[in-house]
Amino acid sequence: MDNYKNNIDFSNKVIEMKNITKMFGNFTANDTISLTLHQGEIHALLGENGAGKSTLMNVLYGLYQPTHGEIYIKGEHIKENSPALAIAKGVGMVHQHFMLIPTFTVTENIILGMEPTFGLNQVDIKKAIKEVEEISEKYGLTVDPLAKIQDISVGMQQRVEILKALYRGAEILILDEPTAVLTPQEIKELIQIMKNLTSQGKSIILITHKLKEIKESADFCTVIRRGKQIDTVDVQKVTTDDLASMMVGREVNFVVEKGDTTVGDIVLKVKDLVAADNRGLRALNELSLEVRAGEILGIAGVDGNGQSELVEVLTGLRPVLSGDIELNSKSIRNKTPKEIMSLGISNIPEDRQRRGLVLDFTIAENLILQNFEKEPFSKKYILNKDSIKSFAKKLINKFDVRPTNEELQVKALSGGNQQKVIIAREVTNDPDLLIAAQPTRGLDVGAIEFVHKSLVEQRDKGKAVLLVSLELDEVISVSDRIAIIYEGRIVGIVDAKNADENKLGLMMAGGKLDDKI
Amino acid sequence: ACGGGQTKDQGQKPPEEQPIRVAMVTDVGGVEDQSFNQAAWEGLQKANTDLGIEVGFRESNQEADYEPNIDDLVDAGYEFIWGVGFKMATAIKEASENYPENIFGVIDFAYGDDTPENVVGVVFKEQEASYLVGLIAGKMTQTNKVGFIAGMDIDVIHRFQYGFYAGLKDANPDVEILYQNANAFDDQAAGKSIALQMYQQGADIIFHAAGDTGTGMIEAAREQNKWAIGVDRDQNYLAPDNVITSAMKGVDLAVYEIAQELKNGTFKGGRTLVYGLAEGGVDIAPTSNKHVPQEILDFVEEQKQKIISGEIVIPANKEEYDAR
Amino acid sequence: MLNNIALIISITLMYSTPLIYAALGGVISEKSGVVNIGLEGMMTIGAFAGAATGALTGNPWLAFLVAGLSGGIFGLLHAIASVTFHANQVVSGIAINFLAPGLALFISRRIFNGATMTPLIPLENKMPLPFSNIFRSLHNQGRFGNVFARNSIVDLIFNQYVTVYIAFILVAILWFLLYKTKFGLRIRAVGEHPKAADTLGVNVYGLRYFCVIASGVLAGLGGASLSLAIVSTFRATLVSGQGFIALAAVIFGKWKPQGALAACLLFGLATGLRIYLGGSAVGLDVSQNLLSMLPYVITLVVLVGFVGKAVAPASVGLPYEKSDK
Amino acid sequence: MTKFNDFKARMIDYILNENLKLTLFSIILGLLSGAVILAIAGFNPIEAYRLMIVGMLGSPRGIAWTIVQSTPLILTGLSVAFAFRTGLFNIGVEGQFIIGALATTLAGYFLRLPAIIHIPVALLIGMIAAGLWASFAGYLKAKFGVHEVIATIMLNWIALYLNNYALEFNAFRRPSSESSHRIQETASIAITWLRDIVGPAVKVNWGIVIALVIAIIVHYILFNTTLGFQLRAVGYNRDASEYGGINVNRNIIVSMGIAGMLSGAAGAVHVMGVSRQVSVLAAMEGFGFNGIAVSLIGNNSPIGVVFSAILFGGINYGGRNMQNIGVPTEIINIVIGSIIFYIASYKLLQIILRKASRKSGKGGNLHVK
Ligand SMILES: Nc1ncnc2c1ncn2[C@@H]1O[C@H](COP(=O)(O)OP(=O)(O)OP(=O)(O)O)[C@@H](O)[C@H]1O
Ligand SMILES: Nc1ncnc2c1ncn2[C@@H]1O[C@H](COP(=O)(O)OP(=O)(O)OP(=O)(O)O)[C@@H](O)[C@H]1O
Ligand SMILES: [Mg+2]
Ligand SMILES: [Mg+2]
Repeated sequence: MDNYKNNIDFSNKVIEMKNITKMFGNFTANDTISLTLHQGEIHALLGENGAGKSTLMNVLYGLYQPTHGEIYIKGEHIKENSPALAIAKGVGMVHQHFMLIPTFTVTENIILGMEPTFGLNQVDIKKAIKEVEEISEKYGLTVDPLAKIQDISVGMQQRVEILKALYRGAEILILDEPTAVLTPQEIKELIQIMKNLTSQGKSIILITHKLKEIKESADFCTVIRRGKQIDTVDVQKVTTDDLASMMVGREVNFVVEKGDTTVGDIVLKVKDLVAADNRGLRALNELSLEVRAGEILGIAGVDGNGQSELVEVLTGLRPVLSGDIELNSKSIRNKTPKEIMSLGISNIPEDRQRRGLVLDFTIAENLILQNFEKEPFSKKYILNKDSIKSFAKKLINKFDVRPTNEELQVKALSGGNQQKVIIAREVTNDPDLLIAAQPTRGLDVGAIEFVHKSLVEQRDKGKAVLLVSLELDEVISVSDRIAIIYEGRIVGIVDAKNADENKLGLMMAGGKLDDKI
Repeated sequence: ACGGGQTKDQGQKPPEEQPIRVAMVTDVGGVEDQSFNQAAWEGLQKANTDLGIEVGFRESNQEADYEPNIDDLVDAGYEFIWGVGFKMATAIKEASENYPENIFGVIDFAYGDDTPENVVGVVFKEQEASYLVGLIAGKMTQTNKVGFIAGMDIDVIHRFQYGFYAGLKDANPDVEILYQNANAFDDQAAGKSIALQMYQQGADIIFHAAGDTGTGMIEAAREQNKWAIGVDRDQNYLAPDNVITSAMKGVDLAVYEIAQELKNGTFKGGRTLVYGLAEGGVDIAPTSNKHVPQEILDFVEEQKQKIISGEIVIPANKEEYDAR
Repeated sequence: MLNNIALIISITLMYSTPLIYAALGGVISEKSGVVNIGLEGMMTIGAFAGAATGALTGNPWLAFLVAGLSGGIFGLLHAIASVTFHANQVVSGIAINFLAPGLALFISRRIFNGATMTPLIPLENKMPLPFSNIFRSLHNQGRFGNVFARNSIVDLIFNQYVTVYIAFILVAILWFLLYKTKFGLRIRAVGEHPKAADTLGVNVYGLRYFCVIASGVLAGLGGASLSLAIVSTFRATLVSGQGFIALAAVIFGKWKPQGALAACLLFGLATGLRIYLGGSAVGLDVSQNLLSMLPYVITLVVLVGFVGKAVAPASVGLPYEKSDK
Repeated sequence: MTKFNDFKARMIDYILNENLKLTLFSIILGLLSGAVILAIAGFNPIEAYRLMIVGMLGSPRGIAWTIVQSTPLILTGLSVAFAFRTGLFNIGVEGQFIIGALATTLAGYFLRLPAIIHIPVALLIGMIAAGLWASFAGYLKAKFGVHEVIATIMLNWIALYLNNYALEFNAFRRPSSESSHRIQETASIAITWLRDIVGPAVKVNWGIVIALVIAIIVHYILFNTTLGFQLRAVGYNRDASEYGGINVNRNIIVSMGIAGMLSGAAGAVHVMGVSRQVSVLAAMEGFGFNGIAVSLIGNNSPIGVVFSAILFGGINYGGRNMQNIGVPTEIINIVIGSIIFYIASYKLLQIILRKASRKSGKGGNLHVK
């Protein structure tokens, strides 16, 4: 009963969901799931992509009506639930896909729907700012109230989401995958914030795929698989391995299996690269690095230090201001994406829905997105549907994309399967250099395992791999060498075998290491 | 027929003459457009009431409707079909070739020597009516500036324009003419703007040959309390205090007269009917006496007689006008 | 020269006014995320309803009101289709462009004995010229010389129909509404990210209904500003394309009331210039057809040269479906 | 042969598909709404509709006219649909039609060629001129970010005045008329022998064949070629296409160009088959705006466009017969507007249909997209 991480008041059940079933048409997304949350508790919700976690929380928040089952908030039976009602009852939700308006300021986003006003219904922006500052101080959630959402980091955006809930007086917070897009530093801060909140009497439901975080912060964990509740466990009494196998239904291998590698010639050579970001500010500041055949070079860094811009420059989407990029000793500076691709660079983009996929296209069409002009997919401008189809079938099979119907639009796939489609396509291009940007963001452990295996496979085939990730764990376990990026510059390169999380963290934060390893 | 409960009296009647059937195809704007199409329709309706002729119409919403409309009317059994407006000239000519049994008429167009045997063209000497309103404007202007607004730079409008100019100059050689082509028959705002500009530049009377665009001009006259001259019909009703006269075109008359000929069996195709002052096909509006002093009207009447007698010939285009 | 400029300004105002109303309608609708390509039809029905009511009752304000209402009814129709039934908003707008003018003419024929033109409204029953009397009395006082005389510069520029002033006031009101009030904040939120707004308990459908209906009302008023002020009658050709120009002005003005105002004024000015240059007094020997292109060419040139890329409200055109009901 | 089977399969797909049911239902509801208005106005709706249907289907003449009237609408509808498919709203069909008609008339009148060359040359010149005209709007969008809706609206009017300007030249304008010279006989696509059957005045022409062939080509381009693949990709997701190495800006220009060519073909076919000349335009003729409606009724699919153009042309043509009992022509637009309105509100129809099918116990699966 004791030793919980948070001060739980077991006598006070703030949320009770009883036998919730939610059906979409004939599909059961939640199948008689029950969940109890006590005051002061952090309750984790774990499950693979598409297991039904978000759905369950959307039901709680009133976005969906349950098909069967009952919801009690603070003991009160909620019948016709709606976001407005849930908010009124003290439930706040931070959605998996941020619900922020990019062109609005932090304050505007927070107060929307509960604006302080004066006179002719005018928004009392001064008062609003003051209130925002007050709450952000109270819970240690520092933000710039006047910044526009589109100009701030995801970590900041996350805080804004939490502030939104708190501003509405939320007692019960639902956080749907809040850490998926955060840096390790930010994750630490967030966990601290959550603990602050529970110590002030708030209760939290946390959805995450990261078992480490569950172990670090949660008291209880409910595991869902394919819509069914597998178990609710006391986090202290289980290991991460237990959680993982409960969730997937089999053993999961967390260690990235990779043997030694024989490093070959330099494939990518970047020298003194300078490029600007969207606002015209210098994002890459004379950045230099090399990637060799047969190695995975990981880029570690805090979000916003030029990672995205680096990938965009390398793939031809962003102009080079000065410096040079060489692929196999030939300059690819300011070539078009198409030319670069044909010279042997493939890319798993950071934002898969925006950049990686045409969501309205079928799986088959997405698989040939870059190669439709080549034989056998087309000949003299005419598509060869048969070969496109058989190609798709082959890849779907090889990469275990589910469902297996190649005529299905990719928007109907889960995130993990969408990512598989991209990886299948990019790897099949047989590039000399594979760039993977945040390749496992938002994926469940099973899918992550698959992605990591694919990257190592490429390396073992003698390809050069550039991995850009905000997950330090991932960078350390997958890479052979790690380059630390800080303010648009590589500030250090370490061998992954000798990498030390603390030292890397220090360098990522701009600190200097006396001795380069 | 009243004797002995005869039931078959219809059969014993002399076979009644089939009524003559005449129809028209309107241009864009429909049959009640307060203008050209309506005038033609009024002529037909009069033929219906006075002469017992069966009448009908088809409205066009765009040029592509002309031909199917004519075709429909032929199909519906109308023997005489009018195309109202010169834009229908091509369609009418073709129809006359396709349907030699039917008779066709077109308003505002002369095929000249090419007129098919089953076609009659009707044109008006707009220049003559315009000349008369030009005389009135020339006499009545106090600023010696008079405006003319054209709907487009085309032949029909030139007849209005140069007839008007000739009248103006004959009545008042000092008069200065402001001219603007609105390049639209349906832009009332343009008509109003142009008129405002002309009034502001000192014109006190404006004449238009610009369809709906002219309605905007008359609006300007009302607002500025200046004088305006209407076209085609008596437009005084649009601004009783401001429209001093109108250059009228008797489309209804032409349509009615042809109907009469049909009824009497005197109709002959293959010709162009020209309606001028002499034929009573054009004139100034009957309401002109509301604003125009009697002595000017008398003068106009005098000139009118000279035109009718052929003593004066009115220019119908720039060449003829320049040659005066 | 000054007089010419004043005249051009007055023509500019005249041409711009109906466009401003309709463009404001476009702005408010699109700000809330609903494309309104039916502006043309809504202007037409407004122009007709205004002119018909004006002719029948002689009361211009009542006519103006009825015009707004009739536009609003079609706004409501558009809202029902595009908000409640998740219609493709372009399709629904196109439907309105068929329905509204059709109904206008149809009703006109029913109530005016078959005429497709409404009876002319007497001058005194048109929308008022609010400053006309002031100017006249100032002029009559004689102390101001001819400054206030009819067709003087001051008169040309400032002695406008009340519809012109209302248009400008509406720009300010809409700006205030959208950018200063909580209502406006919510409208913009709904247009940018309806789901985010929904999760905060903002009534997405309600706001969209309000905005689309308001859009119809504004477009209807714009039509009436044509048929009750610029002229005093309705004809089928009265609106002819101005709804589409207004739509262009919405985009041109970057979906902002003040931007739309500027775009409409620019278009009006270009038209004013065209009229001015086309007069025989200027003596420009250019084809009228080339001159008539001027407003459209100027618009394109300005867009290319000075305006740059416009960013629409992020969710404009997308029906918002609550995932579940 | 497989190609044909593929096409046949798609046809069957289309006919059996949910959208078609909804479209048909919309048409019925649209007609019912029109009937209500007719009844309110004191006309007998059944008689009015009987006249309409007899007008369009009651005789070879009516059918022929319906087809003649539908032909340009197929092409303008395709133009709108094509642009829509590639993510662009081509509201400039009207202007592109004008340019196509003008260019074809110029080519049809000034060139002296044997028919077998003259016809394709005149058609192509019309298509290319309009294609270039439209791709200018694409260029403005690609290069300067000018929204295609504004650009094409402005270009519509510029096209109209350009047409009128061309008619200022004496070499082109037929004396004492508001029209150009007629195109040479060698550029005409009239089918004169058919007129003996359908009536001498019906402008039957090969345009319908051209339009159908073009519809098939458009379908083929969109779904079977690399060009179509790129265009659709750009239409759906510009960023991903760019990432995938597709030149987005070039595709915008190409897409507008092709859409323009389709509108241009409409103008060309209209000139070569029906009008044989261009005239001074006082206002927009409406081929383009009707094309938007046709495209939308046809669900932006080439096959759908063909059917909806015929429906639209039929209602437009047959509807005028209602004038026989005094029904004003506006009713036609009201009916068409209602049909489009119901098509837009497919959700409403779904609800009604679902209720109906539940009642009848069928419980059909009614998911659209
Ligand atoms: N609105 C919807 N309509 C139909 N099916 C839905 C809908 N939303 C979710 N689903 C289905 O419900 C299942 C559960 O989805 P949910 O978003 O709850 O998964 P999740 O556990 O949150 O996954 P992830 O870890 O990827 O966030 C999915 O397989 C999906 O297909
Ligand atoms: N309206 C819907 N109909 C059918 N499936 C849906 C619908 N909305 C969402 N889904 C499916 O629900 C699943 C979960 O949706 P969600 O938006 O949570 O994405 P996700 O799987 O979590 O992806 P990611 O990993 O990118 O976050 C996906 O498979 C998605 O395709
Ligand atoms: Mg989820
Ligand atoms: Mg997810």
